[in-house]
Amino acid sequence: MAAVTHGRVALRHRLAERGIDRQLLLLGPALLFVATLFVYPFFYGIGLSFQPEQGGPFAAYRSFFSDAYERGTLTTTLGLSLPVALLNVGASVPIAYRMRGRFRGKRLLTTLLVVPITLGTVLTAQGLLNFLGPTGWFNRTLMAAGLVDEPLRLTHNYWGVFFSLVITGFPFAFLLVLSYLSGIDPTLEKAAATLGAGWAQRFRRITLPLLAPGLATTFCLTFVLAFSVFPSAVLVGDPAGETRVISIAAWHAGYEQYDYPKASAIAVVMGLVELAVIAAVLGWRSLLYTGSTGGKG
Amino acid sequence: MTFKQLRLEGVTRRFGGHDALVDLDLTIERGEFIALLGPSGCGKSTALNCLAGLLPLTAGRIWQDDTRLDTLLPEKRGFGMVFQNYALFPHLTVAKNVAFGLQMRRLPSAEIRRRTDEAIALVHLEEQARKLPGQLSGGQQQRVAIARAVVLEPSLVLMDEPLSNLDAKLRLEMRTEIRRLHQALGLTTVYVTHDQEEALSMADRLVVLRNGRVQQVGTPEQLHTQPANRHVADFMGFRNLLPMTVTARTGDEVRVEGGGLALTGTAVGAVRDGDAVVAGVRPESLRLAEDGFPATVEVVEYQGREVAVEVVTDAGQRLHLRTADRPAPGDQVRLGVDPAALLVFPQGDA
Amino acid sequence: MTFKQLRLEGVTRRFGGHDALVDLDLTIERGEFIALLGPSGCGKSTALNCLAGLLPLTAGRIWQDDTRLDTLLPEKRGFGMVFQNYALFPHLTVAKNVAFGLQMRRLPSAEIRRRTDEAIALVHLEEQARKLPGQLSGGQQQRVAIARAVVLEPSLVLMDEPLSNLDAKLRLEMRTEIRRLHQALGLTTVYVTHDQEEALSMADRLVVLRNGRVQQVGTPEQLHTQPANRHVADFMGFRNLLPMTVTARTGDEVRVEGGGLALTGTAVGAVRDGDAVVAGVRPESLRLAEDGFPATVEVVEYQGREVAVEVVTDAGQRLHLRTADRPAPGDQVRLGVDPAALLVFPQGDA
Amino acid sequence: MKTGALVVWGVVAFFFVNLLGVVGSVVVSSFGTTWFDTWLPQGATGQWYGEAWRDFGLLPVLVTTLEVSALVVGISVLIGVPASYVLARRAFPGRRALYLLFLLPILMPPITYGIPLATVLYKYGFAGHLTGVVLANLVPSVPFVILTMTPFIEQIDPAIERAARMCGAGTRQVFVRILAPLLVPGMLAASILVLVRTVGMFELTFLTAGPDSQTLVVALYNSMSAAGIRAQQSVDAMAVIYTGTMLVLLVVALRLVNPTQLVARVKEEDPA
Amino acid sequence: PTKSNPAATANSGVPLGPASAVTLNILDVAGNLQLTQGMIDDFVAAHADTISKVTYSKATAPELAPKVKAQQNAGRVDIDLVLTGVDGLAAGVEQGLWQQLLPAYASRLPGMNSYLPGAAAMQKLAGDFGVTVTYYPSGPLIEYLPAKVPNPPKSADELLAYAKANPGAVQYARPANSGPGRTFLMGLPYLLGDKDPKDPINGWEKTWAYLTELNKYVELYPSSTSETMKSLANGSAKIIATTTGWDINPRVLGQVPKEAKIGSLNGFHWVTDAHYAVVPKGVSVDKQAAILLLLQHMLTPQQQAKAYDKGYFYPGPAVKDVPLSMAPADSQKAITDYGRPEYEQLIAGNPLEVPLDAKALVAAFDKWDREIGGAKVKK
Ligand SMILES: Nc1ncnc2c1ncn2[C@@H]1O[C@H](COP(=O)(O)OP(=O)(O)OP(=O)(O)O)[C@@H](O)[C@H]1O
Ligand SMILES: Nc1ncnc2c1ncn2[C@@H]1O[C@H](COP(=O)(O)OP(=O)(O)OP(=O)(O)O)[C@@H](O)[C@H]1O
Ligand SMILES: [Mg+2]
Ligand SMILES: [Mg+2]
Repeated sequence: MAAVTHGRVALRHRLAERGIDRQLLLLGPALLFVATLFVYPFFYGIGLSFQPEQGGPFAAYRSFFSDAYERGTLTTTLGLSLPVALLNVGASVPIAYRMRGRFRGKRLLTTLLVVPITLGTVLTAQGLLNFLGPTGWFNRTLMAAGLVDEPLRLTHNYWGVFFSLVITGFPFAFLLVLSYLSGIDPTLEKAAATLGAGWAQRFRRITLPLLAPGLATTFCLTFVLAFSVFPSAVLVGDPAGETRVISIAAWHAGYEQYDYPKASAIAVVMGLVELAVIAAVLGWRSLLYTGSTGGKG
Repeated sequence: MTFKQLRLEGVTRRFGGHDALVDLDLTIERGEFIALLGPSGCGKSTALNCLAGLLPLTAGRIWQDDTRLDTLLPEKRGFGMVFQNYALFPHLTVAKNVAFGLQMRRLPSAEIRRRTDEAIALVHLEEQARKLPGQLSGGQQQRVAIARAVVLEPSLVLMDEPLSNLDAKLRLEMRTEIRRLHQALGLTTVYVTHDQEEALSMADRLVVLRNGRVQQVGTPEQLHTQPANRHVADFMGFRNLLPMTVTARTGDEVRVEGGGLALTGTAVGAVRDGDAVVAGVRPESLRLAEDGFPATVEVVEYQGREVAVEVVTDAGQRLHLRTADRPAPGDQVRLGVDPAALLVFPQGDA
Repeated sequence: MTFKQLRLEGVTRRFGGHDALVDLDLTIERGEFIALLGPSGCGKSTALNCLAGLLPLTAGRIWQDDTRLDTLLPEKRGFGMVFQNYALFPHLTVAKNVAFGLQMRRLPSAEIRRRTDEAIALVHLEEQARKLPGQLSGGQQQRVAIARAVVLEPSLVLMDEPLSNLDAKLRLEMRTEIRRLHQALGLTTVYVTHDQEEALSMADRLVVLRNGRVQQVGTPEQLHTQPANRHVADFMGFRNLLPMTVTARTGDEVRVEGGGLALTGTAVGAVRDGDAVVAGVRPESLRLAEDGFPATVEVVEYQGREVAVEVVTDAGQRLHLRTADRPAPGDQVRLGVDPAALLVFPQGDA
Repeated sequence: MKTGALVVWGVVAFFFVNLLGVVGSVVVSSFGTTWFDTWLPQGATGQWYGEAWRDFGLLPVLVTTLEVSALVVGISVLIGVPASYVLARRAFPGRRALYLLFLLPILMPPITYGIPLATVLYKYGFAGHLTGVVLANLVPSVPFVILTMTPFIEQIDPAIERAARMCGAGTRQVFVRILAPLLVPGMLAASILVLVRTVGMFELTFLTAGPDSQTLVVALYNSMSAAGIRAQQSVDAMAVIYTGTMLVLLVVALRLVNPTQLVARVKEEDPA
Repeated sequence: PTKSNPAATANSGVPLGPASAVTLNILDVAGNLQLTQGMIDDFVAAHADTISKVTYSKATAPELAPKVKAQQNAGRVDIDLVLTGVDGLAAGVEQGLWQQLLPAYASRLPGMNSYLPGAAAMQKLAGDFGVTVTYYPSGPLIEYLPAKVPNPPKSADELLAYAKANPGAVQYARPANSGPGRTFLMGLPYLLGDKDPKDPINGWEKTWAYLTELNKYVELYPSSTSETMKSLANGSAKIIATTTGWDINPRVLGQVPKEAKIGSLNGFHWVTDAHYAVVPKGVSVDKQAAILLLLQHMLTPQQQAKAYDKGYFYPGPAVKDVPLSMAPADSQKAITDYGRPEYEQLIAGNPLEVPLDAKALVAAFDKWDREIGGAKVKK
């Protein structure tokens, strides 16, 4: 009997050495969930993309890539989502950094900065159309102030979509960055200060590296949100031209032409491009220190 | 960068309603080695943090010669600090942690390398130089913190219990190194320690704090032999503190009685006939003496060359002594004490 | 819950290529107080963590009587632990930190309250009971960690340098308390400390580690008087370790020469005529003696009752001694040593 | 340093002014009668709200929205946090592949998997009512929680967990008593974001909702882009209702989990 | 439920009435309920034994097919009746989602015999799957404010000339997102005399040339008709494309000043539009029976009169002999106040054309997006 227990124990031991033990069961629910509700439908969708009505398994992909108008949606989308994600994350960092300490009104300010999250695409779109439109308050103010003669065109083009993505994406990024930042032990910055590091150096050399994993995640999520922009690209953009993003192409294929294989193919391309960007970011992240930042220890 | 004098005037720091440091006045001359000493929670770290600029003062000023320091940002003061909890940068290797301050000064990289290597060698961490702090033992982390602070050769070094996690041997060695650096580089050092022996052996002057208030400032010898009050005495190793009553005073010599004992000691401060007092004596000043008072050995603790003995007098008073003899529990002994080694303090002083 | 014996068999832990703990064999009897001792980074914390189940073993087994322990989850072992870096729960007040373990055992809340209050009183933190760890001084945090572990009265208590941040007085007091608890509750304790005095005075048995390997296991007295090799000696306070050569051996008595000195000592281990050896003597065993060899005083360090003196022999050998006399730097002195106090170790042992 | 602060606060102020303009113009419009080429509408009225309320039968829709979002947030946190714990703390073979798998539902537009997912849910009788909507919305939400929470968990010193285990706390208790409170800011952020995404998730909700389980966003999208002529103001009113609901949810969330209890507070005591 | 009366079962399997009262889920993807909800409610009120309860939901046309498809794949259809325009109908036909209702049940829908000619043509377009419930001639029309455009263009060439003279003043919404936009697009081949007005790819040479030219002077193509209406109202556009419904209803709602005028271009053909009722496959026969009864009811003149609404689908009824006077009072008032007498004559005096079929329309959108809307980027 002892020998038997021995063998069992040893196996458990060996597995534990490689990082496999009962704690991995915690992954169970999430895995089960994704496996049952996502994997099958997803592979079904992928499979569909290889089954166009004619032209062999890759026809849907070929037709996407051989058509400059469709292919162009990729650059259009990247041209929109990369700057937006960079701006959202980039702007969140200094603001969140300023908001670490305790000061009066911090709670209010945080809430205010987070509130735009609740606006939703529709209100944002309506608001942008109203506010930035040719006779909206913004242009009225500019004209009344004599800054411009003609109303600026800020809607139904790139900028309209850009602003809407900033309004919906910034609070999102800010909320995450602020929370990640709060997990870093302020003593580390103090230590850096006694070593002669000014705030810029402290930020660059201490805070930023410790924040980087969080920033990478935040960037990925904001990027994904911006990359899959759809309603605002239609509502405040120029859906046939400047802001014909890839999801419009997918929508067009799926819901107007009822060509599901092509829609799936476009969606798969979309996912792959996102994946490439994210892989780059996460790859960079994995080079960084990840671990306790002393904050909660 | 260097200065002649650092003056703390009424430095005070409150946390909420709690006075962590009250009205600290202290002048530190350039080149001095000052030790801050006191029981846990008495405000030592608070004082260091105030000096470093990491905690804003609730009241008071700090002057560096004629410039006011307490309004200056910590990074502008040019001090070095060893934090009690190390505060190592978790994402940088040992070598990079140590090099950090030098890089901030934009020194040439060859010099950075050289000085970093030296500092790492100083604390015997050559083998760990490429590890991250999370991969070090407690004592190794503490040594990184020391190296990180001294590598800068700052005009003032603040050290908060820098040796608390080191073994006796390394501790002795590091003590010597720290003193040596202090002297060789002409540094000024403020050193927090809970270890009176360390304080006595390293510092030029000691500052004893209690409940945020200074109790006594003086040289090691002054503190050791003339503690200003019973609290300092208590802290400086007068482990036997007996409540007694003065029966006679002649000059500094007083006769005290209480707990079935009648002893002769030396008065410290205003002690008058009939006063309730506290008489203090170190364990090592209590001798086994044929002509002394009787007591029974209760506990004997091995401490190497000597043993620590706990005895109870016939009246139930518990006393501690150290001796090279080896009494056994249950033995009847007789104890004596030199009048010079028995200090008599007024009871109620703060 | 309780056990008769805890057996470590070949317990080994590697980090990457680094051997933090190699082949530790140790049997701990119920009720014993074991101290782990050794230089910084030698594997003490690693050993404790392995015992607690917080680090998986690379090799080896741990048995509790007849059940295998090393595959059991830490929370199932029912041990208590004081962490070297405290690891307090930052979001819970002192009282709640201490009560946590009791709550995990689902004790009635009145009992939890009572025991928590007791434990807090034990470490003198009544006033800080409602504070969060971030609002405590270093020593206060350490005391919370102690209270949190002992309140559980676990069958085995693991303590990793639990007193390192406390002042001498409190430290003494806590030592006594810990011993008292150990005895009163019949606990078994494994205690890591860097302080040999602490180890000697508290433990029933000491385990000396070096580079992850056990050097010696024994009672305090054994370790103090008969260190097994030069490393243990070095660590146990034989501060003067002199490379010498054996010129004669008679029984255990050996005659050694080197560095201009010729001395008589006691051999430890295989020492033969002509061998290069290391002769060790404690600072307190070197005496000022008229018939001794001559040396010049270099440094005198005040240490209270005694002074620590550094001298140089005429041949340039540096020696440390402690004495109640007060020589001044520059003085010429003569030193002697008892043959029994001079231990002679083979040079090259691990 | 000073100029840096000024620039940052300046940018923030500029953002707020324009944001106020954006939101304000919708709110003003939703209470306005006709509004042509002027600063403000010609008159004020509440009629659009009444109409929107009646046309879409908003009360049940709001109730459904609340139920769906509460369920989705709750379940995805419950499922997601333990999973992210394992991903953050443990190194085991296949960890990266798993991470990728959890990324996919966020990356892939619902168009790839929406229809088959709805089919599956209909087949087993989940779709067509609340369950289906909740399940469908969990598909992107659970991974979302996992991704946001992983860095938070990495930040926490593992020694604290070990200490809890030494006190006899099992995995569940470590989670509930130690990790959860420390992760509050992260969970709060993740929950808010999941909430926002769920309330705003149109496709999956629509595909799996039955007539009684429509959420607000479905109604809103219809009013916005379904065929038919609607007054601009009535869309604005709907949008304001939508935002108002979200705002209430947000404020409730911020109240329930008071971020000022956070640990970091203690150390933040004094801005350096 | 077992069929209580097998004798009553008509030749093709659907009983004449449900065995017991059913509840219906109606999905509207065309904005049709605004016109017909009154009719349905009326029927339910009167025939609670046939339909006990109706739930309405609304969606956009493109999402219709996926949803129905998902339900049918799973074998659980819970949408019983769909009200849709040409686009949704066609999408379902192509994917075989709809139950074939005609000619089997034509006899049960006598109202279909009295369709207006235009409605009849639209019904033909629908094939055998949908039943036309409302109809209007639509456009293309242009709309302007007389104060700003004293001399509106009268022909396609004049419109182009006007656009040239006033860059940015002419606006139509992106056809894929807008009824008036697509009506304008589909109307152009008739106005310009293109080779094959039903073949946008090969037969619309003149149309594409015209649009390309016009494109030079169009500043933007909003993505909803409402936006063009707003532009008209606030003066940032002077002439926009519209239809009868989009002319009357927005003015009733106060979106566009009441004084706005419409104009037509010489020689235009109406491109008509209609809404259909369709039944997804998989709906139980009992429900189908109820739906047929409901449709029968909806096609009576009394009920059709409700389709006048507030001019949203002006005129609206699909069957003959439904004068405005039969409409509900508020509807009559709105049309009297905001309607235009000239419509009657315009409708009578211009030919009616059915719109492009779904495939061709999508092709036209695609081409428009690529060559007209998308061309803006390169400028
Ligand atoms: N996670 C780790 N990765 C790599 N090396 C480690 C890790 N943890 C510990 N070590 C190494 O293992 C050795 C033993 O560490 P341990 O913490 O047991 O030392 P210790 O005896 O407790 O020392 P101290 O008295 O300084 O606390 C050290 O050299 C340390 O650098
Ligand atoms: N942030 C804080 N909030 C409230 N009280 C505090 C805070 N920081 C320190 N204190 C209190 O101030 C007093 C002094 O703390 P300090 O850290 O200076 O003690 P210390 O002398 O360094 O003690 P130790 O030797 O234990 O480190 C302590 O009683 C502590 O509880
Ligand atoms: Mg301290
Ligand atoms: Mg250790």
